[in-house]
Amino acid sequence: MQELVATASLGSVYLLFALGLSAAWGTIGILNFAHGAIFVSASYACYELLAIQQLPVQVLAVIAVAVGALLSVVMQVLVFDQIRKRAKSERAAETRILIGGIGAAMIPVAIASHRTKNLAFGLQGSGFQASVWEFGGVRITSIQVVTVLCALGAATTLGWYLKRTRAGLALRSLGVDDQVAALMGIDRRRYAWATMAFAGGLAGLAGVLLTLNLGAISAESGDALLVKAFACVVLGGVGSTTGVVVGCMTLAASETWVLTQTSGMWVEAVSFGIIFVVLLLRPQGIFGRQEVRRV
Amino acid sequence: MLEINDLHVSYGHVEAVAGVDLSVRPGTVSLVLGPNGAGKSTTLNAVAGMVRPTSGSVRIDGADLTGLPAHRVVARGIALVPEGRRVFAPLSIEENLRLGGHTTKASRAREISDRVYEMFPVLHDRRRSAAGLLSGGEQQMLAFGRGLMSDPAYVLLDEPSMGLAPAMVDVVIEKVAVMAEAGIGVLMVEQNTEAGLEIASEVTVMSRGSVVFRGPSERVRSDPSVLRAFLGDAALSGPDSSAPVA
Amino acid sequence: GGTAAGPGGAGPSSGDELPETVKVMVSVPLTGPAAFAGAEAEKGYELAAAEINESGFLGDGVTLEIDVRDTQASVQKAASDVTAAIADSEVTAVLGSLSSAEALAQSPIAEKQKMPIVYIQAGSPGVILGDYTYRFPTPMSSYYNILSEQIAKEGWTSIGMVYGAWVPTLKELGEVAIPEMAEELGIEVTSSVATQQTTQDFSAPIKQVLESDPDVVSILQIGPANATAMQQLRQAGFDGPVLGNSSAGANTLEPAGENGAGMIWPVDFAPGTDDPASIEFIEKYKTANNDEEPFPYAAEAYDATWFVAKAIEAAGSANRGAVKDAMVEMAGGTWTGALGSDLSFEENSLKVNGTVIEWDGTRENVLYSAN
Amino acid sequence: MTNVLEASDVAVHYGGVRAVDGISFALEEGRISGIIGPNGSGKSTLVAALTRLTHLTRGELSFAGARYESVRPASIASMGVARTFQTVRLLPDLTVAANVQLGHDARARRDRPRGRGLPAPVSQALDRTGLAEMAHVLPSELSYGTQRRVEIARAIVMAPKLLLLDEPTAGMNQSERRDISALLRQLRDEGLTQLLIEHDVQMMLDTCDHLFAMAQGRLLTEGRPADVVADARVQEAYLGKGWKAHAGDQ
Amino acid sequence: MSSVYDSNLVLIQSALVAVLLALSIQVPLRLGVFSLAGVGSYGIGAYVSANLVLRYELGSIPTMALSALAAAAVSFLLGVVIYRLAGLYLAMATIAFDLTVAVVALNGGEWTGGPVGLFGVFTDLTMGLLFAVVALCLVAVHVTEIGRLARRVTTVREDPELAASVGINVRAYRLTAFVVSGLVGGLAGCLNTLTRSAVGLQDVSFHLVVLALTTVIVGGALSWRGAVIGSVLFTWLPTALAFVGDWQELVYGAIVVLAAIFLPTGLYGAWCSARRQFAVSFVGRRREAAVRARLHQGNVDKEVAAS
Ligand SMILES: Nc1ncnc2c1ncn2[C@@H]1O[C@H](COP(=O)(O)OP(=O)(O)OP(=O)(O)O)[C@@H](O)[C@H]1O
Ligand SMILES: Nc1ncnc2c1ncn2[C@@H]1O[C@H](COP(=O)(O)OP(=O)(O)OP(=O)(O)O)[C@@H](O)[C@H]1O
Ligand SMILES: CC(C)C[C@H](N)C(=O)O
Ligand SMILES: [Mg+2]
Ligand SMILES: [Mg+2]
Repeated sequence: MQELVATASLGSVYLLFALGLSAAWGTIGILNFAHGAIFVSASYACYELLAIQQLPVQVLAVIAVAVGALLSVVMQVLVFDQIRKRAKSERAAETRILIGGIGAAMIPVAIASHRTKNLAFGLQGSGFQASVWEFGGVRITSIQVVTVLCALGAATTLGWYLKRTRAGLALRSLGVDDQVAALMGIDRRRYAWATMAFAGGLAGLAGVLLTLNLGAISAESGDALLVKAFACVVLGGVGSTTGVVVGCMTLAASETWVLTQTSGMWVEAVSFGIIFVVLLLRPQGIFGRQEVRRV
Repeated sequence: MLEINDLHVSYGHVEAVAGVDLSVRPGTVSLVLGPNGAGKSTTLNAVAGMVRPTSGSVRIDGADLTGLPAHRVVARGIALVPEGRRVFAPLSIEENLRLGGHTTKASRAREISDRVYEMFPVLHDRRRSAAGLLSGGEQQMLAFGRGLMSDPAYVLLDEPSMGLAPAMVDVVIEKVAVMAEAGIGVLMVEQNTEAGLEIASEVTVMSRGSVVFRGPSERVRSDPSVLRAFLGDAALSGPDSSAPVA
Repeated sequence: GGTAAGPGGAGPSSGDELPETVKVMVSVPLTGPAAFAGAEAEKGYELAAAEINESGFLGDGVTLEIDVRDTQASVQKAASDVTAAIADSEVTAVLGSLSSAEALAQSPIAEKQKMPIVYIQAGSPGVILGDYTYRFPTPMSSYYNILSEQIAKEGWTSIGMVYGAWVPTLKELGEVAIPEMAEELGIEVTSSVATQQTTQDFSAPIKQVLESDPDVVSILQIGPANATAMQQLRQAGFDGPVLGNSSAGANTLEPAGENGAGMIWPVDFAPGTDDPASIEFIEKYKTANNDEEPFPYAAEAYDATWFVAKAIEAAGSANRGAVKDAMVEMAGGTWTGALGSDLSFEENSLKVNGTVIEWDGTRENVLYSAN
Repeated sequence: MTNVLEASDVAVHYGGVRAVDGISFALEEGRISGIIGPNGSGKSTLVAALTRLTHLTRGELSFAGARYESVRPASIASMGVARTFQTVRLLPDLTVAANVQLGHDARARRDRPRGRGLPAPVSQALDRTGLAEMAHVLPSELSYGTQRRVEIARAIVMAPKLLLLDEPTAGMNQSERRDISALLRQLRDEGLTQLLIEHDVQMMLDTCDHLFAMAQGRLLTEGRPADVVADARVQEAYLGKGWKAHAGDQ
Repeated sequence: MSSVYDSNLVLIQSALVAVLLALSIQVPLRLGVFSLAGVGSYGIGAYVSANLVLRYELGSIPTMALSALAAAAVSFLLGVVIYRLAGLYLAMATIAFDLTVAVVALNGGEWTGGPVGLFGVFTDLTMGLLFAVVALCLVAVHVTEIGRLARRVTTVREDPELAASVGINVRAYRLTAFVVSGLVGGLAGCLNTLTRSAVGLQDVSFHLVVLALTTVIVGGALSWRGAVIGSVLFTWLPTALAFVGDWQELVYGAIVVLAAIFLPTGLYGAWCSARRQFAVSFVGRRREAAVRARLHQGNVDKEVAAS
């Protein structure tokens, strides 16, 4: 039972983070490796703000979302748009976007680690103290509950939006062929910015929630999460919201299981082994669509 | 009226279109002919905002659209059916059509898509399958249908009959005629000259990036040698003379 | 020339007199994850150098020049610093990195090319290779068992562990030092869970450990993970005592607030000590640094610098070989410095007595010192 | 006359879609055979099956008397089969000459005869397709119709025993098509067996020695081109009124 | 001169090792195989070589040969298993492979030394041999970048089906990519161990994946020259940036971003196009103009005229 709570809360943290990553990748084709940096920066901005002014967590969450969205859009405008503009083909742009993201990530992380001297930082300045509830021996904190609700809410909204709305369809078409999408009257830029803002906002929210959940994070915390989120998205199948949810929960469940059942030495091996096996059985991820290709 | 004045387009230091004038009146079909590499597609792409012209102007009823990005050109009522189909391969046929109607009111879009399905029943049968799996000709039908979805005032067709079986060519040509009757201005590049001439009211021949002949289509239909006369030297050069094929 | 492991520079030639400047290179991380420790250490190196020069310790008109280089948290850079020092014929000795990974890269080069090198912290076995390699102090595992006193006093009989197996020092504690200590005390290790570098959420391992119902929990992590694990441990309902490690120091636990209170760990140096030599260092440090209290890294660096200076003075030469000989001699005797009085060496590492401290949620308090 | 290629009861199904649904036919040596058929009737899929680029749901294939339905696609080229694709497939970073040379590579291990010139078969193929002047240009700089010529050149330079052409002249005008048609006939006279897919019926009549008509994955009829085109079922399924009008003119 | 060489010796060694590591990513990339397994091979080579030297006291040459072969064998098996994957899915699977190697390294007991690693790996490796081995690898890769083989490699990358139709056994090429990547990556790991005389967890980590990929992309993905340029750049950059102190990560990041934006084909690609530009504007403009003029000439629609 307690394992279930642990899985749900860990999976939801992965999910909040991975959803943004997946939304930008599965639609406008931007696999943003600076997503982790945005996540850390949003939380770090809140930390700096708390040094000046005491603020309640709700306000902090809003600020983090705004900071994340802003940073993400700035990266889109200054980095990814520029790469796209100059790249010869979509494929050529793909790896450069990856590298551009890696480079861009170093900048805010360098600032944050300089200012924090690489020490852990938290949001205890907000005076927030998570309540702990106990139901028949199972302990849940209020932050865990909020995280799970936010993650599931965001996933449901995103899934519905992409599948059912006109804008969602437009977004998916941009990922396929943005030139022809423009011929359909779709403004690539506006959609790209909106998507990146959404992705960054989620990363910001994840940043605050995770910091509250863990008590402290450091400037480097984004990196580990990035690899895992990337794994979750691939596991579930790029472009599928259901896939991301399943991917995150699968990874979280396997990690929790290994950690609670064994001495923990082989956690990574087990979780990466699972990814490996799933990809062997389904090369396009659990819910991914097979590439459309005919001869 | 769609007017193209003294249009120039360059790729690097190659001038693909060098001073083209064209105009399309609503309700008529204007046909553009010319050999491979004449700059026909480039002209259409420049009008649609896919490439930026280096100079010249594109206007609708006097309003300037030169150099607008493609999505804004669509908003002004111009649709391009691009060369080589370019359907959204992983998306379903239905979704491809819905995307065509991105700027159209939902009810109107449904009306048009019903007509497209009627015109090409095979699309209706396969409407949930991915567009990329269709045969070449089926994709061409889809691209054509998708172009209609934006309910345009002017439509630019780049070789709409390419890869279509003769019976389907008839359907498409007929549809173009119907569109023109309904008041849409059509600018069409077509290699199937006979089919194109049947419905066109004006013919333009391009070669090496410029217009070498322009005239009403009756004149060409009644006296094909007119075309040859206007093509002049160009008729004698090309791969045929320098590199004997046969 | 020679093999790919590096050039064989001779260093300052042996003579009867010291040159006007004796050069020593410092190569520690000033950026990256261990930067906080590097920055503290730098203060120690500089304090010692200033003192040595002001007091004319090396003789009239002889100055000790320290050339501080940042390893940039890169193993390659750390190794390349040492090679550069070896190639520079004016460098007499190197004050090596405090991170095990970097030190492991530096040691073989220094040992092979005969460059005396003195580390602080770096707690891996392969760091000390021979007569050219020294360390202040011995790894944490060698004095961790001073916690026995507290355990015995409180009468705790069982312990559960969550340790970061990817850090050499912590793995050694979790797999060797603590189990040995437990056996000696006759207490039971109820559960032991390893975590990885990428583990950020400790609720699952904590849950597993708490299920085995230990009296005391040991949280052995690096940096922010200490704060996280403490918070999650408390939220999981454990309010008993917690054994930690010295990298929970330097205010790392602050973000955990109240939840961090109650963690105890041994250090090689703490400001609350009653050792006169240490107190003397603390006073000097405070004077030089706006009344701030020193962290252990500064004390270690201070002693390492003095160790080099004393060896040079004893050798009466800046020649690397001569300095090494002096160091061998010194490592056979006792040492008095910031880390304490009359300490001895064990395999070229300074043995410390250790002090047990407790974090009360806002600051570190000394519980007791071993002797 | 011997048959270069024989197919018996070939079927390719994709889930519920029966793209090719049981076709048996033979390609006679030294002839140009043609396939006509409505869009989606399975022509390209058949070519994909013949070149092993798609799986066979059932059926047997043999080339020069040897069965080959389970060899890997790469062996097809060494058997002596070359093809063009319905959609242009050129390598964007290679010049036209290099794209053509790719076909030459399939049969020759040495690629630079003397100096830095092109191997003779490559220049010859470029000449025959009218690309000689454009040898050192990148495909992206060519118009669509010209790109198709590169496809043809790449296939003929492989000096195949059998050439499969899937709408090689789509995007070309009539006179350009006539040139290609003449080229194909010349190649036939040199002994090259071909299978041609085109929707231009006049061109098919002018070019092919034998015609197959397909509909819905099956063979409707086959025979002399004029007879096939005159077949009522073919008229119904494929040609439509446009052709009848045109045929009337003739 | 010699003192500059001596004091930069470690950097030179690192650059040489980095070149091989970069090649182990670049070679598959050139074949359209987005495999990052080179880093795992690097780890395997690093640990295998340490064991060969410490336990069996082999000399540098047999150590190099055996550890490269060991890595290649593992890489080949990996290739056989994950051959079906494409694009970033393949990238993820190979990252999973790399991190699994890392877990094994952490838990390998005395074979890997756990988190401490292995040290004291001294051999008779000389700088001359090091240079020779790297040069040999570069020559071997160079052969795949000229003429027929280059075209075939490009085709496998750009269009596997087209490749099959011109007689290329795509599967064999791709599996070869895994083997070569394993060989070169394993060799890189081995040389790293032998030059540094120690191996630890940092020798197989996600950070290394990022570094190798960045090196290849910024240097230029399509030629070994790109790998060389990138390796030299990224080996020297930290030292060159020492003067910005704390801000070097920031400057480093900015440089990577600028390279990603402004050098779409990497540094080597930029150099090539600059050279081409030069050739076009000063030498070949007239010739080019002639070609362009021909391009515009098409034949005329004689059919229309005749019908
Ligand atoms: N992206 C490009 N870069 C460089 N040159 C180009 C590019 N696109 C087209 N061209 C050149 O511009 C000229 C005009 O090409 P365009 O595609 O407009 O011809 P077209 O008349 O449509 O020919 P086709 O009938 O073959 O489609 C050609 O010479 C072509 O080589
Ligand atoms: N991979 C696939 N999955 C599903 N259906 C497919 C696939 N490939 C082809 N089809 C379908 O099989 C049918 C035959 O396609 P094919 O491309 O062979 O037709 P074709 O005769 O070449 O048509 P065209 O003249 O339009 O090129 C089409 O309806 C097509 O949609
Ligand atoms: C700074 C410390 C965390 C270094 C650690 N003691 C080590 O051996 O690497
Ligand atoms: Mg065109
Ligand atoms: Mg077809």
